[in-house]
Amino acid sequence: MRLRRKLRRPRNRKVAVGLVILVALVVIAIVGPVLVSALLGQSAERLHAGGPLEPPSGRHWLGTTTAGEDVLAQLVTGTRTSLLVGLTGGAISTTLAVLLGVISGYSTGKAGALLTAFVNIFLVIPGLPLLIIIASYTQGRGGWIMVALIIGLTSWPGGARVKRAQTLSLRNRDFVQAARYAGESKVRIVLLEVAPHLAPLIASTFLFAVVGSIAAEAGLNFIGAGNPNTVSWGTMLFWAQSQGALLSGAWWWFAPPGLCIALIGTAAGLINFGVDELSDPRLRARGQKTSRKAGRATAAIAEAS
Amino acid sequence: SGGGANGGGGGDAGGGAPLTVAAYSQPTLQPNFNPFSPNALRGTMGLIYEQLYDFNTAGKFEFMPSLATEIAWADAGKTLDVTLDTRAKWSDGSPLTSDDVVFTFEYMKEHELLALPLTKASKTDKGVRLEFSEPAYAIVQDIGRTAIVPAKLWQGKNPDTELNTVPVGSGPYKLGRVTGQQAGFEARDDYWKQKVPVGQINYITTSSTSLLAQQLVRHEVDLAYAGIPDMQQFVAKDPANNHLWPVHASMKPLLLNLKRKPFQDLHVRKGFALALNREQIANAYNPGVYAPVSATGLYQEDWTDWIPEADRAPLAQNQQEALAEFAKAGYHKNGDQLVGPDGRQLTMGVLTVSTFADGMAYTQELVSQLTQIGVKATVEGVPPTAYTTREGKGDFDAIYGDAFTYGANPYNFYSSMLAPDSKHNFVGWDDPATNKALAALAKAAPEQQKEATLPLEKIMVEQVPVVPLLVKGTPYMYSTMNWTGWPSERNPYTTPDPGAISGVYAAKLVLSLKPAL
Amino acid sequence: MSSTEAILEAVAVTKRIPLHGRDRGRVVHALNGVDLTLRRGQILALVGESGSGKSTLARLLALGDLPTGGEIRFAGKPIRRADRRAHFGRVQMVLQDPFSSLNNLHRVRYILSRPLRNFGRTPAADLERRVLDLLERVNLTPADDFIDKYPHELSGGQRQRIAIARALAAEPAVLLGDEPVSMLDVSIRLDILNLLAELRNRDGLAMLYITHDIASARYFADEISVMYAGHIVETGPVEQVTQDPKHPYTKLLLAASPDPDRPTASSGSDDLDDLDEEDLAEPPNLLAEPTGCPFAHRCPHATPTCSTEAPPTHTFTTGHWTRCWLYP
Amino acid sequence: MAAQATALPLSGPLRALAGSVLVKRIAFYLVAGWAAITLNFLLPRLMPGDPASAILLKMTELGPVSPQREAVVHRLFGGANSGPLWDQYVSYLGGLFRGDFGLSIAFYPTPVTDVVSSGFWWTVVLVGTATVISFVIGTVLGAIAGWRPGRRFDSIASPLSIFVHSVPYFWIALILAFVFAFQWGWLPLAGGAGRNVEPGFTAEFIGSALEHAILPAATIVLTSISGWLIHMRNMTASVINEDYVLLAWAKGLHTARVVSGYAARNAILPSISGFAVSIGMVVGGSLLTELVFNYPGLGSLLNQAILNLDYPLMQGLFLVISLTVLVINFIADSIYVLLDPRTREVS
Amino acid sequence: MKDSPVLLDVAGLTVEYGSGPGAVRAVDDVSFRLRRGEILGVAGESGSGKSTLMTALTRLQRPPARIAGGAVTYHPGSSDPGIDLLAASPARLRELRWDSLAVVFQSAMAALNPVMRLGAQFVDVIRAHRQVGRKEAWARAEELLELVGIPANRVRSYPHELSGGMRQRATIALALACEPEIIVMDEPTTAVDVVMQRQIVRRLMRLRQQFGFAIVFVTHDLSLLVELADRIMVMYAGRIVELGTAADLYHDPRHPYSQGLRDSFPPLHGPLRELRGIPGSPPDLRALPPGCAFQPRCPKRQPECTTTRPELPPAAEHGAACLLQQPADLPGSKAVR
Ligand SMILES: Nc1ncnc2c1ncn2[C@@H]1O[C@H](COP(=O)(O)OP(=O)(O)OP(=O)(O)O)[C@@H](O)[C@H]1O
Ligand SMILES: Nc1ncnc2c1ncn2[C@@H]1O[C@H](COP(=O)(O)OP(=O)(O)OP(=O)(O)O)[C@@H](O)[C@H]1O
Ligand SMILES: [Mg+2]
Ligand SMILES: [Mg+2]
Ligand code: NI
Repeated sequence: MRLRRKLRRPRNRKVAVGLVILVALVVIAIVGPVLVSALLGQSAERLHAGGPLEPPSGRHWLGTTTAGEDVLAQLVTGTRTSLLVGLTGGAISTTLAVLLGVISGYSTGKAGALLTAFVNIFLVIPGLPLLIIIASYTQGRGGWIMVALIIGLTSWPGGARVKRAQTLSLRNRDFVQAARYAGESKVRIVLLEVAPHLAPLIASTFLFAVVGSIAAEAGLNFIGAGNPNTVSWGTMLFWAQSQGALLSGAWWWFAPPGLCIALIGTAAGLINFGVDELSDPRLRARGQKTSRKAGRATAAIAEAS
Repeated sequence: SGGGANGGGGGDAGGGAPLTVAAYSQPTLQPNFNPFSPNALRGTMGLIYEQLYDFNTAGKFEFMPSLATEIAWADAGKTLDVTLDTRAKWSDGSPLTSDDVVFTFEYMKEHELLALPLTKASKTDKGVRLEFSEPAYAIVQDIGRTAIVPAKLWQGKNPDTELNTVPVGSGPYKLGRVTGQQAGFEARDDYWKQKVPVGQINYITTSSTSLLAQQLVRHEVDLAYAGIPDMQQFVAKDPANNHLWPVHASMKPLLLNLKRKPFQDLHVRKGFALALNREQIANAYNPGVYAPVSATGLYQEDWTDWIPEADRAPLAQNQQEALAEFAKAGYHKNGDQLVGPDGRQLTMGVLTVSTFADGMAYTQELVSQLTQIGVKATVEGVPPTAYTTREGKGDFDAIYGDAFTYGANPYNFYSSMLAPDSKHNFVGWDDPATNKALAALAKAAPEQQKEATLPLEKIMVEQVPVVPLLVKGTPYMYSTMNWTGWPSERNPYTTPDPGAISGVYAAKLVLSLKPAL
Repeated sequence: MSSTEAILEAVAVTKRIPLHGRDRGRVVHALNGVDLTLRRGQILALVGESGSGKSTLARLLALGDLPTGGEIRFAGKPIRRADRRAHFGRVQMVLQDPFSSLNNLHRVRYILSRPLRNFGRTPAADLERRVLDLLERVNLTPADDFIDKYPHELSGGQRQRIAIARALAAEPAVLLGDEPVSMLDVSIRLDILNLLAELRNRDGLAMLYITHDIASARYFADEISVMYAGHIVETGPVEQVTQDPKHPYTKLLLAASPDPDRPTASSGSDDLDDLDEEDLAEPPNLLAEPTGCPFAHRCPHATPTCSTEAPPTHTFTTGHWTRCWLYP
Repeated sequence: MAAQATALPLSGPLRALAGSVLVKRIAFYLVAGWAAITLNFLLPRLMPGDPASAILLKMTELGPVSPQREAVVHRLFGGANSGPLWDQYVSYLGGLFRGDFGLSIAFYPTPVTDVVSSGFWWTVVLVGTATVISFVIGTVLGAIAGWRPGRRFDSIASPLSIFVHSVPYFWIALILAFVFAFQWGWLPLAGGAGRNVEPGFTAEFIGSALEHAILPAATIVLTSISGWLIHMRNMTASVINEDYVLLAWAKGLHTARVVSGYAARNAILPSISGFAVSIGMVVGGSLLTELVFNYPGLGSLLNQAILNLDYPLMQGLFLVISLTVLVINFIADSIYVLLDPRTREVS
Repeated sequence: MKDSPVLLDVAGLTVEYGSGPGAVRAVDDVSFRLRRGEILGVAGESGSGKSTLMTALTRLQRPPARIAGGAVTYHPGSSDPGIDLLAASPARLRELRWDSLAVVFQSAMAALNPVMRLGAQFVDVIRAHRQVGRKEAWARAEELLELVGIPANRVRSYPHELSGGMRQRATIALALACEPEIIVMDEPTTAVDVVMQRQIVRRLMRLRQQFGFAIVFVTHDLSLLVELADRIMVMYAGRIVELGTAADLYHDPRHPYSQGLRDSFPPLHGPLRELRGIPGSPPDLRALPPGCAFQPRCPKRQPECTTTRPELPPAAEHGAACLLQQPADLPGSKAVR
């Protein structure tokens, strides 16, 4: 709810820049492929759309690959796949991190201790090697969903640890105690008293999990454990690297996917700077009086939930 | 003695800059100089240990002597008399005798290392006599590639666990510096055959082809034989020194799983054979390195005489005819999809090794051509071991990636591809006519071999057990910066291979080099 | 006094809190056999040294934690953990620190409407009206202004009043106030205490009033208990205890309370001056197993018996008793 | 990732999580170690493929293989995962106990211990040095940025570091190698040390190894520095609002003292507890870096093990990596306890 | 006391939170003088700007707080022209801090660095301002702790190992470390029970006699102030509404707000009386009522009160910012009590 208000009126210039980048990429992911084929008549999968390794030109804005594919078309199509992998992987990882972290932090007794041990043990297992092993098990089958799934399933422990620590520090705060006295149910306490305090943490975990997933997909492709049939930033980098784009001076092929990954990471980081403010009305209210109406709406939503 | 610490070398055993060979496409290696181990480091064969003899597959299959100076068949191919070079000496100074050769064969037999139908190895006054249970004409090359080890040192050693880190061989080199990323060899100054020109050889590791390409361009490597991207550019960067020689020694087909629908249908296979543009596939990675191959599987340029005139030209792409063949199998074009009798699109994955950049590129092109005629084809890139496992289990629709080596005669080529008991008969071809033809070829004396091959070629053309696509060019890239005298298209005296297959080739190469001026 | 019915009681309640880290294995003896009775329509003030266990006791009475010994009874029946929800509806607590007991992320409206809904006494349509009503009762006027504020927009005193309003929203039979008005200036403090007194008189609210301000306890409460190191050392009608303290600690406490009406406070030569010198002593050691009178080490009248044997309870008049060896 | 980047409160439970009584901690590490060992046992066995057939293929490339030989190979290499899982597990544990990880398949018949130890120090030194460097630089820069949040340094350094942080490891490695080694030739392209340098404790070898480590280390530093920077920035920004920092000002202490003794001193604590999480990531991330730079470390070995389905080697490597992370965790925890007296176990 | 030289001269000090129309003027045109060796008590409604004033005095205010006007002049010597604290350079300020001007925050318990030993936090400041060795500084720290009744062996404890009261006492001891001339104390005894509170107050008075420092002491506890302070200052809505000697102010409060405060006090002894409190609620600092800020709640409001803002009579021994108290006394003004 606050997120919505926040998004409508970013206060901070960094956040604004981050949001603009992110929204632009999402828009590209949604309509880009259609636009590219409609306006430029290019498609990501078509080989020999141009000569091999043509530099950028009016026909191929970002040049071509050795197989004569249009780089721009690939980049735009890849945005969709990469964002899907990122969002799905990020969502899975964040969900697991929040669930395992909050539950292991909030529940006392045996179950909590067991969960904690589980989380801690996973923390010790190096994530990327685990990811590679599991990914090589699937051998590129199952498309991007599988990749996202594997990434999501292997990347949650760090986030869970942070959330667990935070929940632990929250669970005995006075206001949680007070909520118990006010007759709140356990679920409601977790959801409406504890979790909102984790909101910036969850948001930043999610943002970075998204970026991490995109980068992990690229890494998997890089070592040949990805699915080469999809067009993503990762597969683009794989092909560019394995076909010697750098050596041939085909910067237009090698640079864009890497920069796009960095760009989305930067956007996430910039937004994250603002997420802190989001959590705390003390930071938000500074200088700006929230309208009465908005306040009412907020309360109504909280009431209804 | 040989090369000093900083390259070059002293004494009369050659010198100059060290010869650097990019021999491993992996980042690290472990010392292992056991000639019987599949993981023996390159150079173990040829530089340290020597084999008996070989045939020059890069040239006209001429006999290449090594420890053996000549061979003679007797008893209709069941007996081979090998004449040994009497000068041969081990690096510890003792002479290499026919006892060592006999020991080696017996040792291998004892440890089940020998895949030859050898019944007996015995000393003769000129060398050794090898007796076989059946005619061994077809496997003459395999016999010659047996590495000979000193009897006194290998007595009682276990070939499975021996790392042999202090090898004593008869070859021109002894072990130099071995680290996790290179195996160095130093020239012997007492090599029995000749003066060794190259004082030091380093076989190094290079984890990726793009790294290799950079090393080549920077002249950090003298010889490489992996498919780097854009090889022509390597030559273009320094045409005076940088050279490329693709050696055609094997064939790459599209393998269709005959145990799976619809590939057991001959018309479908023929459809595939006609649907592909081999030229375009060959150009997908490094133009000029691979070339289309005839429908018999034999490379028409090298095996011209062996192939009937009509079958010499590689199949040209003909989508019309391809569709006609598919139609005979019940597959019709529906929109842009090739739809079978069950109303579903023909769908297949083409298995290939994801870590091979060239294979991936060829497969991508191949798949896109199949897509054009309406097949829903995808690239299934998997790591090498998963790849071998899956092809071994028959868990695939189609494969692009395996190469079948020709050898001194086509026997090994066809039998490994088509014999029911072959490890490499992944498609599962089992045909009495083929088996009969293979048996005949195995027994055929050298002068009858062309004739005996024809039935097999016919089967290839008419039955299409596999779909021959390209002849594989192993891209030897070398630099004349430091060393000259390399074999080339014009003077193919050996395959410039640093030792993976044949030590005879490797030794021939390094002994023929001359320092650049 | 004791004629009125007991509603919430602590019977021989003990609380041991195990320590962690370096002091692992040791326990804090936070409460040692405490008896306390809250009665309908009466206010019991609880005063005592800081760290003597007042908040701990209140927490146990509210069922925010379980005693390690003894029991808590509501209307004569012992209550168990399973009765928590029902208990919260009858017994409400105002926590000591208003800065940490309000969730910064919720508005006043939400904070006050939750107990109204949870204890099911208010139809949804009436919520807003009831919230405004509550705000007015705790003197946060104009209520319309306060209802949409976040806690950080409130001063300490205002937050304390929100906390009180939240407790009252549940319409409890018992109110446990842990220094509920400590951050209010005297005039506002007075308003709130008057409000609570009115609830006591009108609705028969029973209340525990924890405070360091004995004067306000005298003004407001009916009974007073004095705590020291996890023990209740004296209990009695508020006038009797404040005007005629019996236990040495109570006496000390009263003497120490600032009183501008005491003529020459700063130069007087009462027992305070002796205290001043010797009594910057360590607070009682709660880690040790309690033996004898907890106040013995500071008591000017201490005898050897005091530190070895627990003092007996001596009753002076109905409802006024102390635990001290001074009284036979 | 920088999930931990958001300011963490300095309150008890968090630090309590980090440390506890020694015995309990050791017990935890034992359990975690056992879990890691068991996982290491299970994971490779979940992978598809059959090392024996891979080896056979390799052998047939060298020449014909007799059927008897095939049987031998299957016996030798199939042995790693044949028989009931439980028996394998027992013999695996027994082997571990004797320090025997079996023989590597990719490097058959080299013992796994030899293979692992050949890569161990390369990685430990590379990753260790790079991590320490990035930790120090990142933390210092983060403290400076957080000291005056929103000012010029902060508004340039923080987004910039995030940008660099988001660039894929291998991408930056490739570009560094291309520019500095290939184009300009300033530094070696690849490898752990010079070809003609005898490994040993000599100035020549160390110099050469250092030269070769610069680019891979720079990659790790560049991409991991920002994690520290952001954590430290956020923590510092929140700690400077603490009352004890205000009191430090009030005390008239010098700025340097306020930063070192009060602000940064307290802000660094969560970074230290986050160190453990990050180190695992850096070790993982170094896998790609090592590959690009053909570095003879554990990452390269792991990649070879995975490609060759070398179960024993994978197990050995996984174990070593996990145990290393575990040990670093332990050290980080211990340092934490030293630095933060409030560390307690939460009940 | 009243003839001691002036130590601190505060003139027209104004502090605002934020700027522009939404700004909250938490301290408004406050002027007073602190004399050498004097204890000045500050009381007032919660939210009236007491803490804000204290931080501004020491120039420790944090954004969004900002000093909008006025001067704070510190006179180290009687003849000295004085140093304007609000204009002093950071370096100068750093020298003065703690050496001459020490603070005990309202949040005393959070003001100790949780990860530094108690003693180290003393040593830190002692060595920053005094040329003493490490050993000596530790010894001094022990001495100071004993001064407020904390055993010397606690010097190596960490803050969390101390009880709340001990921590508050430790911050008081810390303020004494460099024997400053002025100590600003913002509600320093809230966390301690009355017995301990009294003991601390006693100690402070004794130390003041010994060292002669001046104290500004903020508390809600008027009765404590009466016992402790020389003069008391009452604040309302950011302004000083009354200033006078402790006894005068308690026994003869002149401002209706001070009267209300005094009358809200339940007595500990003597007959219980019905207490009235002060009707109404605190003003909104963003939109102060016209004229006197207290006028909407004032029982003695005159028509003029809504238009004229009363000023505190300058330099009066006991004065109130109330029109009833202005020179042209309105009838009945003396009859207030
Ligand atoms: N979680 C805990 N761990 C250890 N000791 C505790 C804990 N909670 C309370 N204590 C100790 O128990 C004793 C009683 O604490 P309690 O909070 O009840 O005191 P109090 O009388 O409310 O004091 P105050 O007047 O300062 O609020 C104190 O000595 C305190 O240090
Ligand atoms: N950061 C802030 N932003 C806006 N207003 C603030 C801020 N901090 C304080 N205020 C307001 O300034 C006024 C003065 O606050 P201050 O803390 O000085 O009061 P006080 O007199 O010390 O009160 P108390 O007795 O409760 O400590 C209050 O009305 C408060 O609401
Ligand atoms: Mg308490
Ligand atoms: Mg204040
Ligand atoms: Ni990060």
